[in-house]
Amino acid sequence: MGGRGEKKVKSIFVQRKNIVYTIIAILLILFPFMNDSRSMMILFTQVFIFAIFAMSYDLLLGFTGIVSFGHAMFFGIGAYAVGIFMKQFEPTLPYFLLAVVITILITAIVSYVVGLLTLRLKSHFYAMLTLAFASLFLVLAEKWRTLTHGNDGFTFRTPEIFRDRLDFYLICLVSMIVVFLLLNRFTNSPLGKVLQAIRENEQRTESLGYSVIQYKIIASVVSGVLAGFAGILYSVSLRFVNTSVFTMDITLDALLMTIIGGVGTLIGAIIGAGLIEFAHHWLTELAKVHWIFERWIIFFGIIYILVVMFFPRGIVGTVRNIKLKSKKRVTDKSEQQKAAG
Amino acid sequence: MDVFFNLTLNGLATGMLIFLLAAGLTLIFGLMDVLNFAHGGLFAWGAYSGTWLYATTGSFIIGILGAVVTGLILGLITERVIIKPVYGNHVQQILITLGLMLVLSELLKVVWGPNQLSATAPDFLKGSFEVGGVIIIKYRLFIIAVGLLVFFAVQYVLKNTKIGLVVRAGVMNKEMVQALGINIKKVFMLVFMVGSGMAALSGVLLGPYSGVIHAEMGMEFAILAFIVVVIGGMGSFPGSILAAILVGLSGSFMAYYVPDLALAANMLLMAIVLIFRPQGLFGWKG
Amino acid sequence: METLFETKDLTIAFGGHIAVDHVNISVPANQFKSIIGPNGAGKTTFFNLLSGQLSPTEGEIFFRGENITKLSSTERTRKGIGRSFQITNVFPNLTVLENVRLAVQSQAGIRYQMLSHFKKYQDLEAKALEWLEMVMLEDKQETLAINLAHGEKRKLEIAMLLALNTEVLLLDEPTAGMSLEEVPAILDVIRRIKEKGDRTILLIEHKMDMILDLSDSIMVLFNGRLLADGTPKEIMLNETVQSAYLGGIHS
Amino acid sequence: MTIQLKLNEVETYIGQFHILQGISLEVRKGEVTVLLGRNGAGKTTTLRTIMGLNPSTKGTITFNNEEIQSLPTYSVAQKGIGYVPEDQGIFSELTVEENLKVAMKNESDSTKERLNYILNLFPDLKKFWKKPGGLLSGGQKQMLSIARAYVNDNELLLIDEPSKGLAPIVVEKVMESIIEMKDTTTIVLVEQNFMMASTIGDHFYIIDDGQTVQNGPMEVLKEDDEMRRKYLGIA
Repeated sequence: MGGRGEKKVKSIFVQRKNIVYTIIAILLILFPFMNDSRSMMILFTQVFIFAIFAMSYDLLLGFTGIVSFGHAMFFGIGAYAVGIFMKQFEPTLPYFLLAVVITILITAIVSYVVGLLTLRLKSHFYAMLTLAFASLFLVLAEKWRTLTHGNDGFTFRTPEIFRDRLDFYLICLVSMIVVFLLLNRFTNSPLGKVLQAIRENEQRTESLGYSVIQYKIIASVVSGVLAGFAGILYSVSLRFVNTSVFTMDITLDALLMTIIGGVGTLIGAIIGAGLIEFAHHWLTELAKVHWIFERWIIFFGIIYILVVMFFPRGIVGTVRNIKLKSKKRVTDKSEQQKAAG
Repeated sequence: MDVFFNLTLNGLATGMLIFLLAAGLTLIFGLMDVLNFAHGGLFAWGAYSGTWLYATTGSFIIGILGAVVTGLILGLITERVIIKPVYGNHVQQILITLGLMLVLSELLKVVWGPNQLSATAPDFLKGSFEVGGVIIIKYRLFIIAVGLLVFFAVQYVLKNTKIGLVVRAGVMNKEMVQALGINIKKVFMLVFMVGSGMAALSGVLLGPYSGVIHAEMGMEFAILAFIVVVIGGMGSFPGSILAAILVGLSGSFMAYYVPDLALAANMLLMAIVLIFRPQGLFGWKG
Repeated sequence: METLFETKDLTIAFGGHIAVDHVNISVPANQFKSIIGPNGAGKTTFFNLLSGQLSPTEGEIFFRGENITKLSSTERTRKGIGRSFQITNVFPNLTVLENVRLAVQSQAGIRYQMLSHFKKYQDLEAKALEWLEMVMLEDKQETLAINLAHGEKRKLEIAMLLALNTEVLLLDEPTAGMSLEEVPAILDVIRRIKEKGDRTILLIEHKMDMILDLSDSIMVLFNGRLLADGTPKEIMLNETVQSAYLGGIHS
Repeated sequence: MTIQLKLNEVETYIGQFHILQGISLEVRKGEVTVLLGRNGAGKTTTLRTIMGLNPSTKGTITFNNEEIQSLPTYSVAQKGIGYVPEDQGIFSELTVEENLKVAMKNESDSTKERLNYILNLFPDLKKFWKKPGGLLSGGQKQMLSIARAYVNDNELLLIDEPSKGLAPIVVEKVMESIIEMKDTTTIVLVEQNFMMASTIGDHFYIIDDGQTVQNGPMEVLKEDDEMRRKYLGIA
């Protein structure tokens, strides 16, 4: 009895949530037509790109319980693939699509291999190996100068359709929405539920008859490919790529966004991306006021540590908890009243 | 022959520096089951504080002592504030220590500025001497000596003293050690401090060896140390020195003969170990 | 009667210690068999060998005549051997329904569907609900497993095991750590399963009254060895059992 | 006689398991108190709770008139309580010598005396002095574990099922050692082997479903078939 009732409440809740998401999406689509600040538009574009990146990270950390410290390598592979194709060949759409295909292939292979090597071991191993692999790619990008121009990087031209800032804003926004819907579907699919089961209790998942390692590898491949896609959009947005795309900072961004936003929620990754990108932007401005703000990472680092320690579920998770509790209190109260009456 | 000898010496010296870093990591992991991703940050703090003290006082010895003290203090704070709340939760440990790494390396830039510091060996370790037609750089020899000294000292303490006995027993059965009246938490703290001190020592020794130090090298060296820990077997002390020497030598030879593949070689080594012996060469933990 | 499950000289040693020592049993289909013995007699280890959590140093296990000694626990689950754990072992941050649904899903062989929405699998959910009703947990379907009381968790655990629809159920101390009020509910669940008559059940328990009440046969383990195997009556009258398990080691 | 250890309405949870649901007992100085009961009744947990390894949530534990229920394990041990766990807790990669050395609080003459005494009692330990503890047989591990608890000047020893998994001949040996130690040390013993329990025990407590249900001098239990059958299943 109570179960069915609760369910109805829940589905109303879901509906309301969907309406809110739709309104926000529409507002974001309309935003550039109402506001003509170019820098704002660029900032939002960055948010969308990093939201995709952070959601791909959330699939690993939040849904499957895997910690990766090398997510930048997938991002970087995408960024370089598109840069190299546009530079070495022609900045046309077919070559762009070819770059996308190559990105998918390389990220899938790399994530598959790293996963196969370490995902059956303790969580430390995957974290360490991804960290090491990412640094390998960084060195590769520095050393393979004929292709990458080393540290300095290179600029390139992009296909026609990406050149207009507004068009690109919309492309990134749509991409983000599509990735969100896709991952939402994915994490709610039978397979996605198994991933969450693995996060909760690996041994038990195994004893239910699922072969855990295969699921983990699938998660890491999907996550790697999506991160590569975010990398593609990133370098297209800058029309420039250098070794910074392979650095730890990129991985840290994903980590901060996911954790502060709330792991295992997807929407938290988007909120986190917005928060971090905007904070980043403002703090850099503040650097003119006081030099300490140039070292804004310190503040982020401290906030991040505090979040891991005290709010391990991030903004979205904490809000949900509070909501859940208050809802429970309301039902408790009504039950009490019922009992009294 | 000359080249071979020099490369070996160079590789050994690098290996010893990595060992000092990896040994702390592996001790902490073995006893406390904590993988400290901030270890590279402690290394960098050791490097900066030591090099700075060395430059201000002119005494290399004071620099070294200062670095070690810095390491010990930071280790103490780290264990109390950061690690203690997350014992037993691997994912949180990994995440939180990485956050600390971030803060440590940024704070470094606040204190000493974003630019790199340079360092040279003190007079008594400058220069080189010749043995049978081979030129030996004194400072490299010094690093190897310090590394070996630390290795044997730690080995001696572990094998022959009461506290070492307690540490080894604690790795096997924490509960029983406590039931014998020993405060294992204090031992944990001590091990963490010693491990951090070793990382800091490694950092300050690096200065005159590579000429300059910069804030990013914490992460660079930490990656090498992780590779060493995996190859040697997580939690194995003798394993870590062997693997460190292996990584140091392969780095030094590869850098000379196939410079572009130096880091790849280590990765390859690690991948092979992971395929055939995931517990590492000397490992006994899964 | 058809033999469903059989062990031949099943043995496992940890270092020098032989935890299970040449145990031979055969279990007919749909029998209810209990395993008793003092702490450390090797009961849970024996279960771990049957379910594939451990692999034996010696001996073989047959299931429906097929040698399954080398199969992993995942493969054995798929063949039809399910087990519950001594420590409560559920997915803490998933709802009760989701917990059971994961088991139903595995049983239905839906493993790598990644894009269809879960709600499409109405029949999975319906089945999961059925199992929840069986263990009297249907009221709690939307509760996170972590918020269940201890006894409810054990019931959830049993529901997940049932949902796998395995022919064999290995129940490892289902009433362990419960307060006395919670025990009857679990007993009720186990009795219901038994009464349906289509499962083969192996039970580890220490509550003798419960064992005598439910079992078709009882096996006694002592120091890893099979000391006796027979009907409850035979076991109660067996002098070796009396002195070894219930009394002194030797008299 | 003085009461050395007293538990009053102690309750303990392990995770969500409500293991001890009200344990009250008194241990008199110089006696062997035996805890009896079925598997899973809570005997081992009672010892672990006294040691602070599974801290209690309710009730008090008094040792020499001092409340110890909220002390960490190492402080409990330092008060003079030795513990021989069910699995013996041998440090498998340490030698027999090292296993004993970890335990020794000091190297004083009295400690050495105790060490010599216990080694004479268990000559096997001398034989394997430099061998890793993991290589010992079950019985030798038991001896080592008892020796380790004994080398310090402990006033109270908690011994969990010393006869478990041992050959009868070894059980006798272990029993003898406990009888010898009785003169100087108070002992709380968990034992399933009734023969052993009734031979060396002075006083008994029966634990059932996490509660102490019966107690009295060992003689009473020896003669009360009905009680034995009810709680221990022994005819």
